[in-house]
Amino acid sequence: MAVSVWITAERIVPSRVLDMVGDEADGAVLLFLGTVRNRNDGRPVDGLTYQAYPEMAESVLEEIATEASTRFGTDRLAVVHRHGDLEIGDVSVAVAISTPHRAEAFEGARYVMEELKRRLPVWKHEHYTDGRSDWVAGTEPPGVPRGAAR
Amino acid sequence: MAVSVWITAERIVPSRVLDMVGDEADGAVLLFLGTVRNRNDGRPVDGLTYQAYPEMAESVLEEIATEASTRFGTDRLAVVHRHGDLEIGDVSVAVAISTPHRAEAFEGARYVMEELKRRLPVWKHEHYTDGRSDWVAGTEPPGVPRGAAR
Amino acid sequence: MRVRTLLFASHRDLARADSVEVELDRGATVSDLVAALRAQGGVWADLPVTTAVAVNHRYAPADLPIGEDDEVALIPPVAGG
Amino acid sequence: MRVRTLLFASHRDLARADSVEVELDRGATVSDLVAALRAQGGVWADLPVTTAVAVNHRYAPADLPIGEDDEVALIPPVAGG
Repeated sequence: MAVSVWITAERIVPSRVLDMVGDEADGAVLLFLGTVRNRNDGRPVDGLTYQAYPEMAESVLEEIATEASTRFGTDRLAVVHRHGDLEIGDVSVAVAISTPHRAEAFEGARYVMEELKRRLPVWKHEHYTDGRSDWVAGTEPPGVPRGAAR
Repeated sequence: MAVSVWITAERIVPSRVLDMVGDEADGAVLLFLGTVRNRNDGRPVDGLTYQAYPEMAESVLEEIATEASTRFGTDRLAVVHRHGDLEIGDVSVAVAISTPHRAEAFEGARYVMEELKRRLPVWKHEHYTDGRSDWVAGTEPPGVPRGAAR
Repeated sequence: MRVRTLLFASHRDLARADSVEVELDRGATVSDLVAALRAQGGVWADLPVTTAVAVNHRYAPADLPIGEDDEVALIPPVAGG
Repeated sequence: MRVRTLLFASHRDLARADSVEVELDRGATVSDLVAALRAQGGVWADLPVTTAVAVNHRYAPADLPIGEDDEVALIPPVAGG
């Protein structure tokens, strides 16, 4: 088996992501889903658009998944992130992992989610019920602080 | 919605447990599965039997789920534990939870698993490939240390 | 009073039965139950005094009095999950 | 050399375009790219000097030299998950 990652404009089907992991040596399987909430920071939301830099996003996902694979000792790991227009309740990200023992499944999935929030070149445009929309304030990606520009 | 817990002799279907949680206000959904491994402590295993004290197990599961619900602020929580004869790869336990933010989903599912390992009146009889079988050494359940018996 | 005590897992194997009858004085506690079982000797002689006991589907403190209509069970170390 | 720099999210809205051309000296680095964009003024005058830049799909250190065939992109604060 090998780590699988992808970026997609199609609806994510949780059971298909779950089916990508699991092994006879694994006693723990974990599926995490990020879903679109009907409000954010107190503002009612009726949908959102994820813009992605798909080629880089796949390469960053691959990097994160490889790190998690090494760190938590499993190659049964699948990660997918959606882009395009999403409705309330739609799955924006799915992480599936299986490991011999439960600690690594919890920590591995959590690691993938935290790193993806920090590094994945994807941007969220929220549509509010009052007709407005806005880019969600994001996280400064890792990089070398550049000091004053020359 | 309300917390759902049950003990069953039937095969656990992960997607059905997953479908019991989720809400428009929730941005995080987590499904954890415990599965039967083909070895334990270095011994090859070809199946196992869970014996349960079903009435007490349901009451303990209910107690654990209620604690998790209060502590992590969600009533979107489902927990099921299997008993009877299980094959390699079968799901022995499933926990599904959904919460507004991801930290509570991870911590809530983890809490349920840790407490269930400590308190659930269920016992595991492993069948080894050499034809032997044995009760798996368990965890002393919580209780008041009794000192010398009178 | 006679208290029927449910048995599970290794206890059930030891006793070759899924319950055991224990004779207790009225007002006896969980501690007294374990002591009485140990006093029966045989397979119960080595029962740890700290063995967990459930009364009416809850882990019971040592000093909980047992009533005639209570459902009592001996709980060996658990292994769910 | 002229470096086509891909834009996303708020940067794309600012520029009303999905890329911007930046004139750089041969051997120029990621830092030089950000400085050159700021020097263009207009919507770019306030571009933070710490803005992340990706070169060939990886976050690039400030001192990485940019080649003519590299795929360069400006990465505003990310919001995946």
